[in-house]
Parts: sequence; C-alpha cells; structure tokens
Amino acid sequence: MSAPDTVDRAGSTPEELQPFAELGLLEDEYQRIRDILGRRPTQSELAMYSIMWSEHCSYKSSKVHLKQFSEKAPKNERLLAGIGENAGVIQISDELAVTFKVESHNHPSFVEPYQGAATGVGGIVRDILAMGARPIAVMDPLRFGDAEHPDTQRVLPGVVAGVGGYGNCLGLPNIGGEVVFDPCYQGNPLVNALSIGVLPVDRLQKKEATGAGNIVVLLGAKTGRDGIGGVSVLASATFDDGSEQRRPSVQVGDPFMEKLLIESCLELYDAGLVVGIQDLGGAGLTCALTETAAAAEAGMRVWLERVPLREPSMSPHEILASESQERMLLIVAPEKLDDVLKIADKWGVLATAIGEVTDGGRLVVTWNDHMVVDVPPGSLVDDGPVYHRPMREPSDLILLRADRAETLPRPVGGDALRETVLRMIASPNLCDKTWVTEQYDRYVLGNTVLAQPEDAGVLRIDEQTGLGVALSVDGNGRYARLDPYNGAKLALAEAYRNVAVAGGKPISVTNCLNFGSPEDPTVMWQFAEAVRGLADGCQELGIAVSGGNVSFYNQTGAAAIHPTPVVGVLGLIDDVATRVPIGFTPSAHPEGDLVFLLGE
Amino acid sequence: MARVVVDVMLKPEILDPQGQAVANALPRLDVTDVTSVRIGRRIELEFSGDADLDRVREIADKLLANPVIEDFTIHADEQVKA
Amino acid sequence: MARVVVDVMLKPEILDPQGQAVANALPRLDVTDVTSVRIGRRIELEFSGDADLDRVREIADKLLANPVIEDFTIHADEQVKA
Amino acid sequence: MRIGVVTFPGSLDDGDAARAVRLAGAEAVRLWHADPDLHGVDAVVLPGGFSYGDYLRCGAIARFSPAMESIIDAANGGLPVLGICNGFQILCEAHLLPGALTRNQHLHFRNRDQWLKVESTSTAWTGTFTDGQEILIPVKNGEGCYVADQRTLDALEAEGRVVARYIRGNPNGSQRDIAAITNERGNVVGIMPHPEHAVEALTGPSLDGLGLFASVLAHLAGKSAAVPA
Ligand SMILES: Nc1ncnc2c1ncn2[C@@H]1O[C@H](COP(=O)(O)OP(=O)(O)O)[C@@H](O)[C@H]1O
Repeated sequence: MSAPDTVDRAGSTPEELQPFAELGLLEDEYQRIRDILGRRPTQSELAMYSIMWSEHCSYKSSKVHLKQFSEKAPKNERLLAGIGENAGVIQISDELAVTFKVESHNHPSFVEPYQGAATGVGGIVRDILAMGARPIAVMDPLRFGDAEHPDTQRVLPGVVAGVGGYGNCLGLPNIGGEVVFDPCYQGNPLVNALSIGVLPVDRLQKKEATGAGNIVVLLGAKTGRDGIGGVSVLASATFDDGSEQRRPSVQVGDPFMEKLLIESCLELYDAGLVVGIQDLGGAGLTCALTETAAAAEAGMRVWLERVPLREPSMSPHEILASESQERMLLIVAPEKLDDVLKIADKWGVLATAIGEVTDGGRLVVTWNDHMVVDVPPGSLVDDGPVYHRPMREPSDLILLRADRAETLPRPVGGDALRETVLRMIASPNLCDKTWVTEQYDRYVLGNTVLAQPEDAGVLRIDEQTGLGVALSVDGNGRYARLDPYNGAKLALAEAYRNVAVAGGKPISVTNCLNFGSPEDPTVMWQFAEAVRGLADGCQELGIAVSGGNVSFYNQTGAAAIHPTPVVGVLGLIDDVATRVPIGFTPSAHPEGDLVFLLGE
Repeated sequence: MARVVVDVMLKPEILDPQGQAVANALPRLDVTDVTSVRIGRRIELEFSGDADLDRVREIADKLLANPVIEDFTIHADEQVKA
Repeated sequence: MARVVVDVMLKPEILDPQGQAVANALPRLDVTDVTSVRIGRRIELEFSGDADLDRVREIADKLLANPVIEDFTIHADEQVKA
Repeated sequence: MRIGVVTFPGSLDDGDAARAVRLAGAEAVRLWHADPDLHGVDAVVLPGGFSYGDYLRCGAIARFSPAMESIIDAANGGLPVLGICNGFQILCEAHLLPGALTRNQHLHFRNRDQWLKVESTSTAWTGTFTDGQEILIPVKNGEGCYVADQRTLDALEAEGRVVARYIRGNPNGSQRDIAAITNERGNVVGIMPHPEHAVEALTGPSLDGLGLFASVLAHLAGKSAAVPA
C-alpha cells in the first residue's frame, strides 16, 4: 500500500497541486483552508474540508436566511433542543418528549430509486435515534414527474418500494406523506422523509464529545466505499451530462442492521453508558468526528486503521468520507467501555474503540502511524464560508401571475360539472393513493390511531393516559412558484389545519426546503422569499420551527424544479380517543348528522 | 430451444446485507470456515429458437440487472442444449 | 481458498411470480421469443481452506434452500480455483 | 396463565403480541431468541417482523435459534404455539407446519384490513370462534403466499387443518385462499394476518384478533372443546 499524504509531507511540499476545484471548493475557499492550517491540507484534510464546506453540510447559501426561524420564533418552554441539533425535541408532558424532523434524499433516489429512498428513511431515523428517542413512525412527502412519463415509471415503483422496504423492516408505521406529480420534477424527483420519536425527558442525548480520556466508539456496520464524495457530488451538484462518470457508488441500506442499532442504542442510553452520540449520515466519520469534537470545544485522537472495513484496500481519505449506512459514533467513559461492548454484542452489532477525546483542541487522525489529519475541528464545522448570494425576482413571474384561473373555461350545467369532477378525482394528483400506501405497514407498534388517508397521522404515545400526537406534512410547489412567500405560508397553514382538524393542538414545525441552484439569483430569491414566508407564518401562528433541512441544486440542466418548501406540523392531543377522523362515522349516528361549512 | 442463464451479482464494493446475514448464521450450524457469502440472482431464460447472446446481454443490461449496483455474466446452459 | 456456488431455484411446479413478471415485460423490449423465465438465487460461498462439497450440500439442504419448494445444485467455481 | 412472546433480532410485532396477551387477560413473558429456557410458559407466540432481516428466506435463519430448538421440542410435546406472519414462516421453516410462504403473487408488500373465515375451531387457538365465523384482521406481508404440493393441500383440507381462509379477496395469491393452518395435533397454528393488530377499537379495524388469545386461555383452562390428542 502506498504511503498516504501526511501532515509532515504537506508541510514540506507546499507547492503540490491539489484538486480542490474537482472537489467543489472555490479558489478562495481553498486559500482559507491553507490559512487556517498554516500549510497546504493533506489529501485527507482536503477531502474533509470539501465535504464539510459543501452546501449540503455547511448551509453556506442558506444560513443567512434560516436565521429568521430563530429570530422570529415565539418563546417556547417546551423546546428542549432546537435548530443546530440533529432534530428538535419538544416536551409533551412532565416525563415525555418527542423529536421529529424531515430530510431530503432527492438525488440518490433519482440515481437508484430503491436504495436512495430506503437510505433516506434510514438516515432520518438515525437523526431521531441520536437524540435519545425511540423512533415511532415515518412519513414520506414525494414528488415525481409526469405520471405517464417512462422515467416516472422507473423511479416511482422503486422509491415507494424503498420507503416501504426500509420502514416496514424497521417496524415503523408509515402514517402519512404526499404523492404529487408535476413535469417540473421529471429529472429530479423529491424524496423527503420524516421521522418522529419519543423519549423520556431525562434520556435526551447530547452530541458533545466531552471529557478528555473518554473513548470514541464506532457502532454498527462496517465501512465500505459507499457514496464516497456523495455529499459534495451527489447532493450539491446538478446532473448534467458530464456528471455520469463522477457518480460515486451508491449506498445500500441494511434495515435489519439499523433495527439492531436502534435497540442497542436505546439499551445503552437506558443503562446510562453514553456521554455523547452522533449519527453518521452524509459526510460519514468526518462529520461525526468534527461535530462531536467541535460541540465540546475538545480535541480528539483517532486511529483510523481500527475502523472495521468492508474493503481492506480503502485509503484514509476514503474511510473518512465514506457514507456507509447504519453507523453511530459514541463517546464513552473508559470504565464503561466493557459494558458498552457487551450490549453491542448482545444485539450482534460491531462496536470498536477508534479513538479518544483529548484536551488539545485538535482533531488528530493517524493511519498506521502516519499522521494524516491535524485540524481544529471547529474550523470544519463552524468556520465554513457563508454567502449572501445575489437574488432577483424571476422575470417570468409577471406573466405567470397574469395567467389567472378566472380565464379558464368553466363547466356549464350538471353534465359538464359531473364530467369535470370525475376527471379531477381520477387525475394522478387527486386520486386514491391506496396503491402506494398499502405497501406501507401502518399497524406495527400498535399505536397508530389515524393514518392514510386521514388529514393527519395520529399516534398514541402513552397507553395509560391516551396522550398522543398528530402530524401532517404538506407543500405545494405550484403555489410557491407563483408566490414563494405565500406558498410557504400556505404549506404551513395546510399542515397546521390538518393537525387541527384531526384534533391536535399544533406545537412545532419542521421543514424541508427543496430548491434549484442557489447560484441562480432567481432561485435564491425564491428561497429567501419562502424562508421569510415560513418564518412570518410561524410567528403569526405563534409556533416555532424546531429543525429541518435544505436541499439545493434540484434541477436538470438550467431548469430548476418549482420551489418546494415541505412543511411538517406536530400537534398534541391530550387524549387520542378524541381524535377526529375524516368522513362521516357510520356507527354512531347513521343518519341525521348536520354538515357545516366553516370559513368563507 | 435454448436456455441461457444470466447470473446477476452485486458489485464487489456494494454492501450485501443478505450475504452478511447468512455468513453470520453459519457458525450456528457449526460452519466456521466460510469467510464470505454473496447472494445474487440466477435467471434462466428459455428461448423458442436459438438464443443470441448479444441480445441477452442487452436484455440483462436493460431489465434483468441494475447496472448501478450489479454486474452480470451470461452463459448458455449446456444441459438443455445437449 | 475455494469458492463454491449454490444455485437455488424454485421447483418447476411452484409458481414463480418474479419470473412471470419479467416474462411479461420482455415483449415491451421487443423480445418475443422467450418462452419462460425462472428466477432463483445464486449463492457464492468463500472458504478459508478447501471446500468439502458434501458439507456444502448439507448447508444448502438445511439453510440455503427450502427443500419444500426449492431445488439446488452445487459446483466449485473454477475461476477462483485456477 | 403465562404466555411467552419470542423476540428474534428483527422481530417487530413482539410488543403488540405481548399487549394482545395482556388484553386477553394473561401475563406476557418476553423470551429471547438466544435463550433456550422457555421459563415455564404455558404457550408461545412467535410474532411478526423480519427476523434476521428475512434476508435469505423469511424465517430461515430464526429457525436455528436456541429458543426455537426448545420450542420445536415443546410443540412436539403439545405446547400451544401461535406463529403470526413471520412466526408462521418460521414454523414452516422448522417443519412444525407443512408447506411454505413465498413472495406475494403481485410482488408487493401489502397492508390492508382483510376478511377471513374461520374454518376450524378445534385448535388450541380458535376454540372461542364459531365455525364459519367471519372476522376482520389486518394483513401486512411481502411473502405471505402459502404454497404446498397438491397432496399436502388435500390432506390439510381432509383433516380439517385449514384454520382460516381469505374471503372477499385473496391478498397474496395463497393457494386455496389459505390464511392459517394447524398441525395434526391442533396445538401449533400459523396465521398470516395479524390478530394482535385487531385487539383495540382505537388502533385496529375490529376486536376479532382477541379471539385467538382468548381461545388459548380457554384451552389452557381446559374449557375449550376437546383438542384431538
Ligand atoms: N430549513 C430548515 N429549517 C430549520 N432548521 C434547519 C433547516 N435546515 C437545516 N436546519 C437545521 O440545521 C441543522 C443542520 O442540519 P442538517 O445538516 O440537515 O443536520 P444533520 O447534521 O443531522 O445532517 C439541523 O439542526 C437542522 O434542524
């Protein structure tokens, strides 16, 4: 095996050319890395910065706008963890809290629909798990191209089977979602996944790698060459013709391993064996090591050759960048290590001590005695570039808005009306979605009170008291295309209403912002407007965003998707027996019910 | 009549959870000398006339295998041909 | 090191809906001369030392195949042995 | 009465099965796949899920667990055993029940509320139903298509060992619409739909699933109709 690029070597070969541009870094971003390190980065360090400073991980284009969610948020005593954590945590009773979040897995699902969607579910579930919660349900807002298009027929069955395959095998009921068709999603379907979990308040977990001398443990699957560079290439680059060869290998999910990971983590939490924990998602070890260390302002010493590999020939930068699924990073006190390993073994999950927490404030990684990384972890996590991107209202907006619905011909007379109604309810966007939802297990765990086709999913949380939650996710790209500010507000209002009519009192909001390229000023304008709309809407309703995700670069060539903010609202129900299903209940009052129309 | 067999296996670098699960189960049957298990699909196509392997390759590439994560090999099944 | 391949196929009298689905899809690719498609599993076992085919037969019979609905064949993989 | 519920790695409906046991009025005893000790339970439920990911064949790997070795012996000695979905698959793999469960004919996972007709009330798990009773219970499976050779199917029918059949639609293509079968002795029952998901008005389509758990309690209490020895 050839010797890796070491810190020493980097110091003595300052002029060596490095492929920063290919890794998605700009010239001045690269210069900034050199300034931080006082030398050129090693190959491993360059890979780490390129991933952590990518749009996907650093939120460099969205950060300045997302701030409004916190700035405009009303005070909320229920919020135990908010934006900046793996997922927002909201207290719902003296003892219990719930955590929920929605995330995107759009590009991987276009490349390999089944695995892309499956690993999307797996990823969001690990976020929930990392907060100390038992995941208890999933939802899946989906967008596809024209229903008749051959590529939709390739993508859709795989995505639905993948969402179901992973969620069903994990034993998580699917309690709602969306299936929307529009030609704008043709080359860029949206696969968003939401998960919710429940935890005793005192089981809340932190990601901080505190306590010098504590052990860093990698738990779960072996590391392979999955999605190497996936973060920077797959999630942040557009699909043009040239990108075909650059597609990294696809991640394959193993829901069985994830189920074991869930059970072992919960047992570790309950036994009080964990100081800190972080899931490995996009950016893999790089993200988990730097985020846990940076959060504690600590240092870390990692022996990379200890990482269990699926392919022994992997080089250090590949190990650091791998997006292999079903892994978690634990920080454990040395005297508890044996107990941790024992619980992992009980569940048949690999657990390996790969490093330790240090005082130094540096993340030092060696590989067979070669020092390949020596960085301040905060520089990767917090000191990434931040951009105020130019914005401009799309020039076609005036025309689009002028083309009003009032100008469309209207059906006249009973027959024409009947024909129109029949055509509408038979259309792919409005028709019954059972053909999708019956591929999902809605019953597992035995607490599903309402699920598809109800307005909101309702879950019983506490069997004794009947305490439960209602959840809905909504979005409308066509409204948002016409008016991103109000489109985002409308998505929020719809989810809010859905929760309310099911009997829930809305208490928290999550969101996944699916947009085109932030380098396009008109997309950036749409984004800024949507964020402003959502933040204002939340403020008006007296509710706050507790977490979410931004997905940029959803476009094919120069054509961006409609701006598609997807909003999830969580509501509280004191007694789920009082939930309100849609439709007329046949049993109680077969006849004579009065029908009211509320509002204008 | 000809029979052609298409063997479809996950690419070596792709995780094979199925094979993994079987490999982990083998020690319980007192089998300890198996170092790796990979599980794929064996697809037998029966043709009414002669089989054109180039066409089978095309079918495999388009329909039988998923080239993003799988490799395949094709061979005529001798048993039937005989 | 030896590699042994176990091919597991549904018994001929058992309906194979996956094979059926592929057979039904072929005409759409303008393939009209395939009369039947059967889909089974190909399992590759890698042994640390030599492989005893009789023992593989036992493993296949107990675990890898379900004799109620499946048949299997075993062969050493020549490519690796060479 | 103490009823064991086994948890295999990948079991998912074990908590639901335990809840159903409790709602029926018995104590649920959680059994662990790696522990051969059945802790003196009076009956055993093998719950639904994806044991070992169901990666090779559903139930194929779980069948070799230490708990299963004990359960196979106990079942042969007359212990009432109910296999639900994945549990049914495990019972077939363990040869406690004939036949096999294969990929649904339409190739999709399917979850829906399903009507069944109870055709045998002389098993340990169906004594409180009436002959021909129609019940509504969720199905959810990807590999629930029951197959066996003609001779086995004929024997099952002739011996009254088809316990329940799908009516008003067959959700997976099972031969002769078979949803549940029993062994010769009537103590071991495998059922593809999920009675444990039909035990509370709030969360299930009916309360019909409780009947299976009530039946085994009645059977154990010696009140049920005589089970053929
Ligand atoms: N649209 C958004 N609204 C609110 N919070 C967001 C949004 N996008 C991202 N965040 C927050 O930013 C943080 C980082 O997000 P992300 O990188 O997706 O999390 P992870 O590290 O789990 O991948 C999270 O706390 C997330 O909740």
